[in-house]
Amino acid sequence: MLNFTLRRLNLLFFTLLMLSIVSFSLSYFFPGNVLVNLSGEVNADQQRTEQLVVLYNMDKSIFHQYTAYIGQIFSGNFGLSMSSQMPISYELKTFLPATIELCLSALFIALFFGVPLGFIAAIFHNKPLDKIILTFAMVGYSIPVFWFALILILVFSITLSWFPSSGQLNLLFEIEQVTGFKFIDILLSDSQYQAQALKDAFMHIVLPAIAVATAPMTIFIRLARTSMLDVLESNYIKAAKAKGLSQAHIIYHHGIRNSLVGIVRLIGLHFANLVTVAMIAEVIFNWQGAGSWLIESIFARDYTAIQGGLIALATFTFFINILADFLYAALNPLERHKQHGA
Amino acid sequence: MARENIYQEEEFPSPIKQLWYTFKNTPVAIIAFGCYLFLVFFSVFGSFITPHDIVENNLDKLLVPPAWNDDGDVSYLLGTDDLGRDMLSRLIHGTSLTFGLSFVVVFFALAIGGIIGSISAINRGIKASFLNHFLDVILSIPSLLLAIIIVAILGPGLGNVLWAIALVSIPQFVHVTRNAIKEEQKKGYVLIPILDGASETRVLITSIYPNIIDKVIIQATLAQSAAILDIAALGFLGLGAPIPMPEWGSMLANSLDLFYIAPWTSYLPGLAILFTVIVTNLVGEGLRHSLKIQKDR
Amino acid sequence: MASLIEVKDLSKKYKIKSNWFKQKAVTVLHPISFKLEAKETLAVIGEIGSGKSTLAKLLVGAARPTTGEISLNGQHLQTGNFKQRCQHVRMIFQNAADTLNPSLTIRQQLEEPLLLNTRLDEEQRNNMIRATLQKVGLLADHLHFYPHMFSGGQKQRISLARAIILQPQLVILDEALASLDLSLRAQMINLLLKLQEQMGLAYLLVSHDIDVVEHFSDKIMVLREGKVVEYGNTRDVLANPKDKYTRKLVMSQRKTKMK
Amino acid sequence: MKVKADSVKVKAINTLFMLSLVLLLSSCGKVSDDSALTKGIIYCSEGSPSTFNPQLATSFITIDATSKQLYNRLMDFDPTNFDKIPALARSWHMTKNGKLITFYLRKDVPFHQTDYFTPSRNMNADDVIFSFNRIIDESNPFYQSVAGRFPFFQSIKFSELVQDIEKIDEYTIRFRLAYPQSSFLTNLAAPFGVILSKEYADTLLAQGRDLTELDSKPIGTGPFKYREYRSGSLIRYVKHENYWRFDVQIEQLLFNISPGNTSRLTKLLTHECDVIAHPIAMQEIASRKDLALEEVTSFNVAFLAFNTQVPPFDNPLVRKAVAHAIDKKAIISAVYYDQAEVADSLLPKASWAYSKSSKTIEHSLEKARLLLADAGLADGFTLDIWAGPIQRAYNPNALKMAKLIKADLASIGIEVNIITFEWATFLKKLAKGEHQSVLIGWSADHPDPDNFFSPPLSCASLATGTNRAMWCNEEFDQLLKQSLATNDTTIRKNLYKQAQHILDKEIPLLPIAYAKRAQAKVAEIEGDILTPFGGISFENVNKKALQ
Repeated sequence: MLNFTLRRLNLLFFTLLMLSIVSFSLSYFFPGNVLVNLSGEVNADQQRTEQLVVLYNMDKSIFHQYTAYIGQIFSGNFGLSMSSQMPISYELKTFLPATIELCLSALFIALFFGVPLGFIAAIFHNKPLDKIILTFAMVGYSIPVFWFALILILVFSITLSWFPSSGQLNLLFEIEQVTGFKFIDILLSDSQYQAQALKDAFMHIVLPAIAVATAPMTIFIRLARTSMLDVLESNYIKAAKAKGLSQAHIIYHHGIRNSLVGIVRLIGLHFANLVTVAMIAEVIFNWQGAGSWLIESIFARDYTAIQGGLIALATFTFFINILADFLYAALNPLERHKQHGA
Repeated sequence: MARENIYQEEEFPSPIKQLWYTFKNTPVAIIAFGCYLFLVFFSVFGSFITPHDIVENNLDKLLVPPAWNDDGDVSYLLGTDDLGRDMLSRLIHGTSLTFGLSFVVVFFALAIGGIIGSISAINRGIKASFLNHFLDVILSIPSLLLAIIIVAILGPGLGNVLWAIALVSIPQFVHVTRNAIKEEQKKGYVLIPILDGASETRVLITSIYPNIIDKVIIQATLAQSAAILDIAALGFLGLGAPIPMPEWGSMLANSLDLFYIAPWTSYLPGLAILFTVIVTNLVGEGLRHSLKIQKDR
Repeated sequence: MASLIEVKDLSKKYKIKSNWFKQKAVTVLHPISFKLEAKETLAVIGEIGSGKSTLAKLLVGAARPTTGEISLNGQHLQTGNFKQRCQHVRMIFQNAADTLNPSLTIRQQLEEPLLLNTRLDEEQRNNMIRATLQKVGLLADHLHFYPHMFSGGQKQRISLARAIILQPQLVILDEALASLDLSLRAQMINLLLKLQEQMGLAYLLVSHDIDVVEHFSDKIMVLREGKVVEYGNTRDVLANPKDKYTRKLVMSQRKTKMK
Repeated sequence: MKVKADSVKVKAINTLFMLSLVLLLSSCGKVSDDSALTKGIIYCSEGSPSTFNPQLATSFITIDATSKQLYNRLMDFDPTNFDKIPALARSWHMTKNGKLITFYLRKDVPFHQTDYFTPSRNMNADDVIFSFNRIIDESNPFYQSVAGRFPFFQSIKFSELVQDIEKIDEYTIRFRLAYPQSSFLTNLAAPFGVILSKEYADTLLAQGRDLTELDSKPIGTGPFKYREYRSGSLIRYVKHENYWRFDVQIEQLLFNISPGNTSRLTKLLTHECDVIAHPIAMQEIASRKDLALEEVTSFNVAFLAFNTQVPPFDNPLVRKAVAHAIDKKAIISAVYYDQAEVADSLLPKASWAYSKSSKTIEHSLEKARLLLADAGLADGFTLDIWAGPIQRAYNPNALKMAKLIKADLASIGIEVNIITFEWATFLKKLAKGEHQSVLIGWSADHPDPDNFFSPPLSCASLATGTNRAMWCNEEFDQLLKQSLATNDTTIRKNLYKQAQHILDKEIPLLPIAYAKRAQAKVAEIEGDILTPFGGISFENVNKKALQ
């Protein structure tokens, strides 16, 4: 286990190193003054500029500049947003939790519906039900999320009036932002309308989460189906059948358990995909998250925000990746000894 | 030696051809493939066969609904947009942008990614392990995010979007090519041409490539469907094709204001994207399916 | 006159990484020397891990020797120079199906060594390929076939065709007959003997099948843990195995046969 | 053991599933049933304010968000005849020569009490004097805290005009002007002339707080007080309990910042917004029973401004040629969906100074070609048109308008590049004069005709950065000044007619359309929100409970 952990940490370290190099060099790639791109301080006067030069080692070699940059990042200073002149770390603190909240809800939906559907498809292999589920998966996988989101709004918000079309909570509920996670904030607040607010927040997350969950869900359907098929065709299941165990029993006690282990590993891989979809969905659902914030920053040519957003989102996806790996290793002891890296 | 007479058929199908035969016998796949060719045709000749001009404003025909609607006009089969431009013509023309360009993008990504993948498969050691980590990192960043970042550096515009998406798809091809080559290298037949005195490059080209082309093509269809979605998404976000171009994603974005007055201006480009991506995915799916059948034999 | 093949002090060690810092060297083949003349067949027998496959690989050039040298007609064979060696030394592998490229036609696979090692034009190459196919008992029609359309025995013949197409002097058969059933094996042996007669080939036969060895080879070399334990004329050695190990080998084979 | 664990897991999953199902089913009612939500109004605005003090504002977004919600002015405009009516001033008096103006203030006007300021007294003369002194007195710390940037007051040369402001007694003040100006009172009644709290300013100074808090954490006398602002997302105001006019009906006023036209409309359709700014798809809204449209004659004009300082538009012939080539009628139908009228003058028809321009520029491609040939550009040329990315009161879709103009100009051989930037960048670059031509417009701050001429075209406005044509004409400026010097409307009307003649000849900008301003709201909202000047006011608005 130690070796496995070391290998993962090594990969994490390497990733963060690469990311920081990329993000640092972006300051040079972006048009304009490097120092401004790094610090985001557009209106710095002479004195402040001199301070910044010292802070970012701008008078020294590139390597020193890089180490200074890393130092700043680790001390939580991502510079100021060029457009709002607020610290990027503050904006991330405000917006990232909303994205995480949305992504995790979507992941939950994707797994909660995707995996059982995949299992059902596998159990009814090559029967009409299987075909229907597969068709659904194909369409879901191919649908452009921005269009799908519009259709969801048209149907469920406008025509049926079931769910609201935008935002995270009716703004008239005055909930103080503590963690940034709406549900937690509501629970922490002393609002007299706590229960209503909770319900309202739930109503708000439904449509965006479905929009984000659809594409990953179809992937999970296929993964679950394949791994269940593999399990059902494997020798020990055949042996179990020979022992006279019932089909239901086999699926329940061997199939599901063993295919779940395989799926856990792939969650990490597909999470990046989910985050991407979430970015676009955030724009359409006016979700005040890191994705829509990042896209706005691009329109505003807010380079510091782009850098910060890149680091935050990539670290987040990678963190989930590694988490899924550990979970997998915990579930499947064999994996710990296998060689990684390929 | 009378047995040899069994082989009296005129044709001697290569594995690729066999793949095609299996593919041909899967109805869904072959229909999708037909549609795919149809799209290819539109992307090449689309600009010649459009019934109306795609940029010219026609102020007498603003927001004409599709022909099946009571107020529709048969000469504008799918209606017109808010500047009186024929939707059908714009959609057909847009094929060459959204679909055609994804094709080009994937081609370049495949070529470059294939070369890098091949080189890294031949060179073992530090370089390869560096590449490994590098790929892991790149693949962990959402591709659209990466494309958006690249567009942020290069500035918005269709050309930059294409570069960005090509760059983003390269790692997948590096990954697939390299893994496929490494897998093939473990097989016995690779040693033979080396003993014949063939160079490593020659072995790669004449012996290994024919065996991995199917995997690469399947990856290409996957990459293409992703590229279509990415081009459209960036167009939708206003980072891609400039205003008058009938790129489907930006058409959809531009027609959002008309969503309630002229819904067809939004749902038609969306349907076009959906259709194209489904077709591409079905072709890829068909190939994968055929390959699996072939392997199982 | 020099012998066709002369092997001197050939040996092979592998370095094995036991962990990050230490390295262990494992000797798979201790220095051996022998000679082989044209039209002669040398059988190498031994248990798994005795070094017989390593010897074959060293001879054909697929592995680098740690020490020693190989000369052909008195001429030194450089390691790594495949072009020089492959014109004279060829090899047929145990699993023929595995060594044929599934995506290329027979013609393409037979043409490869010609393209690489001769200056024949296309017609000459075609004639050569046809002639070779005929030599191994296949038809010219088979030129455009793909490997998956052949039976195991036919695949072995194709491998043989590929081995002899450059008209080599030594062909190494690495367990080449093991995967065939009895009648096919007999056919193949007859074919090999015929070709030896026609083309003056020398064979190095790596095998564990005493019957084949007895029937086929002129000389025999018995390997055990990388060392030569017995070397001599096949008949002599088999009739009167001196070494315990050889005796055991012979006996175990015979026993299974008698059952 | 494992089997047991499994069944526990399965049970847990089942329970979760049931729970979420119940939640899902139970929560399918409309959100607006909740009591917390009936006493608040959500207004979906098109953008973020740049400040919370209209004195510093240039954009209507800021005016909409602040002026009538947080503050009061000395006077207001009557919504029907646009006359000045009392507000914080009970009455006023102007001497015959027009140089001395006395205001008699109300005594019962309390300021906002918030968690960052508690007022100890009601509004008095000191507050009024402070509010205007900060604009004219360069030594005032609150002049320095914003670097003297008061765009509206600069464009009307307020600091040159006002010699001093005298405190007669606690509730009486007197302005002394350097020269008479007919639009002075109107300017004070415009949304920029808000009254701040001097006590708050003194507190800031005394406590050594950041002086810009005066403008970012506002204290006013208006019907609502500031609670919270999240940049780019929302503004939260709550009811001012002691509002001097009457008891405000709504508890909370929320500005939900939603720049997308479609997203605003969507939120209206789903009742997530009670009121939206600049609605699109009017027919759809009008056809729905649960929604209502409110329209008001709006004093605005959309125009194409030529940068007269750089080629090719330094040549009046080219400007005229382009003016002839543009089909305004087509624009009215395609861009405004007929919610506008063709403009032939900078002044809207509703203004008393409007007189039909003698030489309207008709749509004629031939004339355009001839003029181009005269200018020596018969072979055509390439041209940049800038178009803003967001919807404005005078122009719902500048990009679309640019596309139409592009097509028009292509037929006389001019190739057009449409250029757009994010709105803040756009304005910054415009002020620097980097454009060749730009599609923009003007919404009036007050009904005086001067407001249509001085800010967009006077030489003074070149310096303040609102002159998009970069045009300065001595004769024209003189006419404007003469008109301001008199109170006689007949003379003024005549002077403006002459000014309009100069514009017809020179065409520094081409008026295109007078847009109607509309607001869409859900049917439960009672009371008028739109005001003809200074945007919107929620003072008189109430939300009916659902039946």
